Amino acid sequence: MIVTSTLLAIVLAPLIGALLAGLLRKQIGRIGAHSVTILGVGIACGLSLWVFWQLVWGGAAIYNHNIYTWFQIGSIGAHIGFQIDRLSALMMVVVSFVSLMVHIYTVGYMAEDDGYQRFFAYIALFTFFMLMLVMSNNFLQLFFGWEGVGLVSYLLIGFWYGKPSASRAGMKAFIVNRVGDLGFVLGIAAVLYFLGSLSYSQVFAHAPSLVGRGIEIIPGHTWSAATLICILLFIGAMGKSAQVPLHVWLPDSMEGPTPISALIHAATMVTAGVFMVARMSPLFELSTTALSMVLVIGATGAFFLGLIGITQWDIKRVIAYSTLSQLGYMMAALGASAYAAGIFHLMTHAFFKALLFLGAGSVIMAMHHEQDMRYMGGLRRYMPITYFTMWVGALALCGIPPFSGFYSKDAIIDAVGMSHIWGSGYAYWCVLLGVFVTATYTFRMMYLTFHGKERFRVDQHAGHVHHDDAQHERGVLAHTPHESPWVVTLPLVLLAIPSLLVGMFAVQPLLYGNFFGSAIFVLPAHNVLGEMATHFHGTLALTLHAVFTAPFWIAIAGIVVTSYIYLINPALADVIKRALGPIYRVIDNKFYFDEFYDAVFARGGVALGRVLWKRADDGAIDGVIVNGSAALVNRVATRARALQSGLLYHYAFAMILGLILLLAGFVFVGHA
Amino acid sequence: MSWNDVVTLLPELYLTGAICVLLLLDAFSGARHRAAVHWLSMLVLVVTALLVVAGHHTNPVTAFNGMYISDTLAEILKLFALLSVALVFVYGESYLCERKVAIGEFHTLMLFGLLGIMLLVSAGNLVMVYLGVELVTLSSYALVALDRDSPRSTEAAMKYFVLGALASGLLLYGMSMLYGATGTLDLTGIASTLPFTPHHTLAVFGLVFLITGIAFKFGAAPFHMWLPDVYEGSPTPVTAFVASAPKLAAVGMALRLLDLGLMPLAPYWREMLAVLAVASLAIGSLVAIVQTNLKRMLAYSTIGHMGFLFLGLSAGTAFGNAAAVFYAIVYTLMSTAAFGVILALSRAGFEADKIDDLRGLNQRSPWFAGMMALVMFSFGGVPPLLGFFAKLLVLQAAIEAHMLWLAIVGAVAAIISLFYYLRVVKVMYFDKPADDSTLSISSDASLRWVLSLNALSLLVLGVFWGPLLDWCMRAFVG
Amino acid sequence: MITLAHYIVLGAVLFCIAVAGIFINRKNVIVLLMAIELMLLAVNINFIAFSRFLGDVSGQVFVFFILTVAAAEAAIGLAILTLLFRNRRTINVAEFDDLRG
Amino acid sequence: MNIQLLAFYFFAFFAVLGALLVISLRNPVHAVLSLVMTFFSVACIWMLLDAEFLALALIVVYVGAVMVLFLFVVMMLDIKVAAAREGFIRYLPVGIGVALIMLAEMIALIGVRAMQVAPPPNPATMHGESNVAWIGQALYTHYLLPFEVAAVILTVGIVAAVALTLRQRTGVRHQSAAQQVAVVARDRVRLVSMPAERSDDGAKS
Amino acid sequence: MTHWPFLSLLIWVSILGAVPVLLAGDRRPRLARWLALLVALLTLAINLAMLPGFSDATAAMQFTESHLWIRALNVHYALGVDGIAMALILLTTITTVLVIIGAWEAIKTRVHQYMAAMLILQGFMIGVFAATDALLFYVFFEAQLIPMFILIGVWGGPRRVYASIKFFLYTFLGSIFMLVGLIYLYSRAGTFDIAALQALPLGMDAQTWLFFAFLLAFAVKIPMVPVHTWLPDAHVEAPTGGSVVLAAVMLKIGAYGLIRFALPITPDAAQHYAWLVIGLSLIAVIYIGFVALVQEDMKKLVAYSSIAHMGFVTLGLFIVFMLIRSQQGDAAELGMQGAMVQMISHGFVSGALFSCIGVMYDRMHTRQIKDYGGLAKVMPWFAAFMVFFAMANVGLPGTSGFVGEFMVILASFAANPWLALLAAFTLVIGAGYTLWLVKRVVWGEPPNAHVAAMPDINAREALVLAVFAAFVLAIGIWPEPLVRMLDAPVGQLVQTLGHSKL
Repeated sequence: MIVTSTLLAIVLAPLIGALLAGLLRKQIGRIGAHSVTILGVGIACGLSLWVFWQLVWGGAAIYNHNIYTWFQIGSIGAHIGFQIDRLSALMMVVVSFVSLMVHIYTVGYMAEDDGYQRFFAYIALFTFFMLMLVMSNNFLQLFFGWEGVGLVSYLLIGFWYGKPSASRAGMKAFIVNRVGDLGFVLGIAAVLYFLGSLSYSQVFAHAPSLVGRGIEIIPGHTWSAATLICILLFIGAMGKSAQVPLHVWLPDSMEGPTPISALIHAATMVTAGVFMVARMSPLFELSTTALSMVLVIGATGAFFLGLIGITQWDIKRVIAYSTLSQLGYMMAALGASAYAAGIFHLMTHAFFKALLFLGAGSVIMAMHHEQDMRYMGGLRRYMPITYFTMWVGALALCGIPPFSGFYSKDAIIDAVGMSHIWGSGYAYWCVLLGVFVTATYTFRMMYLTFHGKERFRVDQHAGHVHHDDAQHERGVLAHTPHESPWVVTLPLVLLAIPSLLVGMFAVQPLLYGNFFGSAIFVLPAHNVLGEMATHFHGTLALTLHAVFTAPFWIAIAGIVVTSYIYLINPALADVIKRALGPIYRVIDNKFYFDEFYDAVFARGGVALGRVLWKRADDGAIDGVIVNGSAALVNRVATRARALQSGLLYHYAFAMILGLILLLAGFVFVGHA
Repeated sequence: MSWNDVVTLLPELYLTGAICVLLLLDAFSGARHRAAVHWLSMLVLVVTALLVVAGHHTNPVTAFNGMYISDTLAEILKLFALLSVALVFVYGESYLCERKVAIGEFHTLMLFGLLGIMLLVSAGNLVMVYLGVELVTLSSYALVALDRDSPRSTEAAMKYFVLGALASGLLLYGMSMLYGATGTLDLTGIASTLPFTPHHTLAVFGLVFLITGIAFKFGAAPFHMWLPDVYEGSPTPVTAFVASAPKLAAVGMALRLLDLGLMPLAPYWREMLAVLAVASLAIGSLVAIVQTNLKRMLAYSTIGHMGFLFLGLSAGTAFGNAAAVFYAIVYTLMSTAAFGVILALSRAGFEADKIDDLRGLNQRSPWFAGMMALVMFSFGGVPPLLGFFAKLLVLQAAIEAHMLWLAIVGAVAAIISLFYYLRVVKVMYFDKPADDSTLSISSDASLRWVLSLNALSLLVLGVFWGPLLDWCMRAFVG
Repeated sequence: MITLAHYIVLGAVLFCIAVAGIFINRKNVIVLLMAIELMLLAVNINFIAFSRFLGDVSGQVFVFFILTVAAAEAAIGLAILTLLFRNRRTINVAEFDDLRG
Repeated sequence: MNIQLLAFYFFAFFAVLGALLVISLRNPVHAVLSLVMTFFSVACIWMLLDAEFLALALIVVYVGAVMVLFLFVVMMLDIKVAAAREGFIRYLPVGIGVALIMLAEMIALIGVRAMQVAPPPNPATMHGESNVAWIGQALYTHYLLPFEVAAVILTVGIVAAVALTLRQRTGVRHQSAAQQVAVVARDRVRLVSMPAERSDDGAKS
Repeated sequence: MTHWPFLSLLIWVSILGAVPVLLAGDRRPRLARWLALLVALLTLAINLAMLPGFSDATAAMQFTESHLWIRALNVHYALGVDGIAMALILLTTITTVLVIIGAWEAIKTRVHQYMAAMLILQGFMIGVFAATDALLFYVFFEAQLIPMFILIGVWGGPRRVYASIKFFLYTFLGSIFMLVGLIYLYSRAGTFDIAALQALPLGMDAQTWLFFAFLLAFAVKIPMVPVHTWLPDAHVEAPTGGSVVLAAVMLKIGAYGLIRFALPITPDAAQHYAWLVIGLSLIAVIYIGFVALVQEDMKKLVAYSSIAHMGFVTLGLFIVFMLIRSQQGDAAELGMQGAMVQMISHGFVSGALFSCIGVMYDRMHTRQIKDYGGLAKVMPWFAAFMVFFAMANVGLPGTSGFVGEFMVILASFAANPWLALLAAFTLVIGAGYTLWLVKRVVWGEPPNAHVAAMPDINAREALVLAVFAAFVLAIGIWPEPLVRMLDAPVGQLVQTLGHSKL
């Protein structure tokens, strides 16, 4: 039995924590700030687990009630309410758990930062918005949470606002997300227009009525209503989940503090798009076109964005591109109608990617905020816990059995392979090759960071003298790197456990056990998971069977190649780089997406604005019409003034002229 | 002639007698009794006003064989003419004292002019119209030239005189044609004869000359050329007079001639007035923009206002006439107040008639700046000030007479003219005073009080303008 | 036979000459005053002619008043003229343009 | 063509000629005399119209009084004969053109054809009285009020003329005994305390 | 039901309250401030006292008063409010209190005149919303130009003269043609009663002329492209309080006029030319968005953003016609509600943003964006408010800025998806210019020592911003009370618009 007050407590506890930490930061101090927020998120996490428990094992019914009416105009109502089924419950657990871990981790990571309280306020606020998003029972509230997490993401990316790059990255994230939201809002509008409601249950109930309905967008071309709705909604997901070509903000978001990268830009927020599409499965199932689009875009990201990760030197950016790639996988799963697989990967990814990020953060702390892997190396000796936990994450990421990533990613690849919709062939190749890429950048990162030579120097003297000098020589540390404090390593360990285990335990119920029930709807024709279930013979069999599958060997191939290059023959990397030449440059420059956007949209927009302002507004309207007419009046007035010459005979002449004209005009003409 | 005739004419008779007494008093008492002349003149005005009110008739009454008409229209115009002359007396007193202008002559000539106005608005015969006009203008010529040592003042008088004489010549020529066409000088007689006259063209021909004469009195373009020069050149109190009461007289004259006498020719004169209205609106609103002299600017503003007034007249309806009378009254109130401020700011050797002289008035004297701002916004036709409602009425009259295009021209002119009124407010409020010496306010307490009342009346009447309109309406309907 | 038209045309001719005199004259003010007298004279011819042909007295009465007023007008006009001359030492019309614009 | 018509044309010719001379002669004295000629001719024409009283009044009042006044002023002011200006010649055709247009319009509009009527019998003699009596009757009965007003106008003329031209000689110094007697010592000498001038400025310069 | 003449009280307490403030004189600014605050609070109290007696169930005018004003013209001093007017009056009274508090120290010269002008302005603005007689409406409509003109001209910036005169003439230009239109209507109906004018049958030609007369008048006020250029100038030069009132209330008067006059009196012409207004609204959203992007003056930027936001109001009002044509009554109501909510919301958001700029201006005396930076470090509380209001300006859900835009986009999709697409473009471009402003002003490092030394907001400033924030948040989280208040009149209006007058 799920009661409203529990749900309210789940969302409000983090909010209250956030408000206390944010508004009373002076009064409650640092300890107070992290205490209240951790308490709040802890409550949310605990209750979420309880709700999850109730739903899965306690036999509780699906909760779907409105809390209050947002507005009611005629028959159009917008409400705030919760819909708690297994999908949302799972998300709640993931979100609140990862969030809690990040909170704890932050205590150590941000210990010396001035914005300590602010940071806790932000992440607790984020938890609130994210929970609102996943618990929503309608589109409006979904959008509320959707934009709310975007706001917090913006604030957190620009957390170190003194850095111009940070605030620029924040802005970029917001605006690129807004492009997606444009589609999303239109999608919501389309849902309202075609289905007459904003509430999930009603929309999904009426969804079948969409079949056969169309709308004439361009005169003469009728689009299927379902396709239109789904594509619009998916554009929203593309923004939030950083799909090609709206992915450009995510790598830049690494300007934010690392816990944020873990929480928001890896584990939770960016997966909101995946969650949303899964949530909208009753709609997406109606449009094969939309599913194809999801599939192709997801798969493209999975492969091509992963490629970029191979060329990066910044440890966080590598993980960021990895995230982009993994998000692509999740989307591809959705496109293949394997919603459960997508969500499953979402969950496993949340754990292992959070783990990787937090681990990277731990490394960065040890390196005194140096993020360039070229100045690292050999760290395994100094920070064993981080080292081991990160390997857990890395292997999970590469999909090595029996780590959790294996189960989810394998399912996705299989699902895509089995899909028959348009574009599935291309997508299959992408996801398959993506495995190689994933293994490559993951191992490259691990090797560069923890193995090989130490590429940093420890210069205690220099450290003392130039402690505050921002321009200090790179790769020079004041102290020997050391393992992080327990508040940092504890979350690593706690995340490593699910990263290792959750796949094993969850794969059967989640993928093949109809875990989500009515929360996810799949047309029988698209039911790839159902088909896969016929080949499923238990988790152990699946794990062992891995060695006979292509993805496994591709991964191994990637690992081998990488190991050879980075452990045995480091010079080879440069040789390959030179050999690939232009291709390498294109990848290294991230396919020039940023340059293109910057030139066309940012600079183009500014230039257009300037033209409109100076030419149209100031020039045409103000200059010609407004001031022009004023000047005209003035000129005419000056002329007319000259008529008043001061000379009497001119005056008399004017009078007589007036008389003559009146005579001519009225007597002649009037008489005629 | 009967006793009744005399009673009907009592206000004018009293005024004539009083003027003679004043004339004698002034001639024999010399300069010592300036104050006495002033206060006696005021007393005369009050008594005359009382007599006008006492002679009130609900129905029009004629006297002296139809020469003289006493009706509500005449009553309204006379009372406001009396009021405006009284205001000019109050405002001009210290100005004239400081400049050693002959105060006795000033007062008597003003009163003669007033007498002319009163006779004119009561005229029932072309002869009376002519004599009334001449009485007003002859006094005005002399008043304009009263500052005898000022070359500008004399120049203005000369121009006024020559053009005025030309205008009365035209007026007379028109009257002669009208006489030829109808065989009578009596206005009601003309009205009753006109529809049957064989000399229709002759009548219309005369009408054009008549209109020219009327337009000159109003200062409507293109018969306006005298107006800016006279406004600028005259001593300011005289300008204040010329800019106020004679306009009431002109309205009276126009209504007597056109509404009473030439109603059968209405289709002709309505259009002529409309054309003149357009010309006046254009000249008035445009040329004022480029003026630097406040008096001259107000002159052009007057031309524009006369254009608006013609909007009402050209409607040719009872409502239009009422609107025109209303407009004239409102204009008189605004105009006296505006010149009152100029007079209050001027002192010996300093005229305060440049727009720049008002710089930073708000810092010197917020009260007077406020008053002047009220006047300017009222001139510009911004509600809730009285000037707006006057414009509203004439626009309404024009629209109801199916002259929408004329109303639109009026609207455009209102916008353009607003600019220069705003400029005055801008100078007073937004600019810093030029230097410390230029501005000071007259210490004359009566001036301050009366001026304040005058300006505030624009605001108060702006809220309670119904009775005034009712009164004007009564002059034409029932 | 002298018809009404003769007189009226004469009046019109004189009137036009007078008017032309006002706006053609650029020399001295006194001619303007005379032109004004001429103009009134033209009007008077009209009135008297109409009066005669209509058999109505009021036209001639009007002329009487016009003559009276014209006398007073002339007096004032000449007074202004003397003032003008006293102040400016000239009565040249073209030189009076202090007030303009 | 009867003698009356001939007389009309004769006087009309001189009236018009005089009028033209008035506006074109340079010498103001000549102009005044031309005007007199016009007045005289017109008076004769009025005679033809049986308006004896007004014709005589015109000669007596105008030629006798007003024109003399004009002459007097012209002489008194010692007006120089002004040379015609360049602009005058240039714009003269325009002026004449406008005047002619006006004349044409007027004559066209007056409706001359309808006016070619013979005069009715003299109304005054029909009433069995003279022109003077006829006018007088109307003037003192029907037109009493205008008559009074005309008187007021003449008064205004006098007042105005006096006000404008009568000069009190302000430059003349004359004694005022009353003022002299009333004077006290305080008015003659006023002691003003002023601070001494600062010296440092002076020292510097 | 008899009750107090609340509306008259509101108007006249405010206007006559200016008299004692003026009498306080130049020498006693403290007294003038307190008196002004007292009067403003009093009007607010009167306004709040009306709420219990206000019924949101009816579209009829409430708190009506009617006295014969001009017998000859059958003009009445007639007041009354429905939900729309009530909401806007509340906005006015609240804003005025905040503006007076906001100007407490910012205005140093001629305080009494400033405060008096504010109070008079408030009275006139309430009058505009409350008038149910067209002539009375017009009187108030025009009269408010005077105090605003003075406010901009006396306490404004360096180009205040140009700006104030431009403001005055521009608005006058529009409204005088409306006056001609009103007189025409009067000549047909014989009354100025707005309800009677709305019921007056009119032919298409007459409607067309009248519609454009009204449109011109109100388009200038709103302002719509291309008659918007007075607004940036007026805002830039106006003192903070002037800008706040201008943005928060005066712009709404234009939209209110459309609702009261243009739409119901000339429904067929409005229907016929809806495409024009819709087109202009969309141009406002996009074109002005780009222009806002490149502004270097903060106030100008917010001013342009106001124009863009008001574009949503006109869009919401006129898509109604498309929706009625396609039989979508609910969507039509949604669009119109969106326009209303957007009006109220924009009142608070833009008012707050101008207050924020005022806070900065008081400290640095510059409005150039390049002169600022790093305020988050120097003035954390201020920065928090600023970011919050910026987010509201961007239309973030949870703030009031979202509600109206969301409704209008939803409704316009029902009319035509392309409209919705263009309208929704504001999500991107609005975010672009607002966040870029925030980035340059709030984030980064202080560019100079002056900025680094700026003190954070004091309690008074915090109070003003907090009240604004409270309303922005309240409407954003729970718009239903506001929607309820507007619902009946909006519903009725949509009904009316559905019936042709032809």
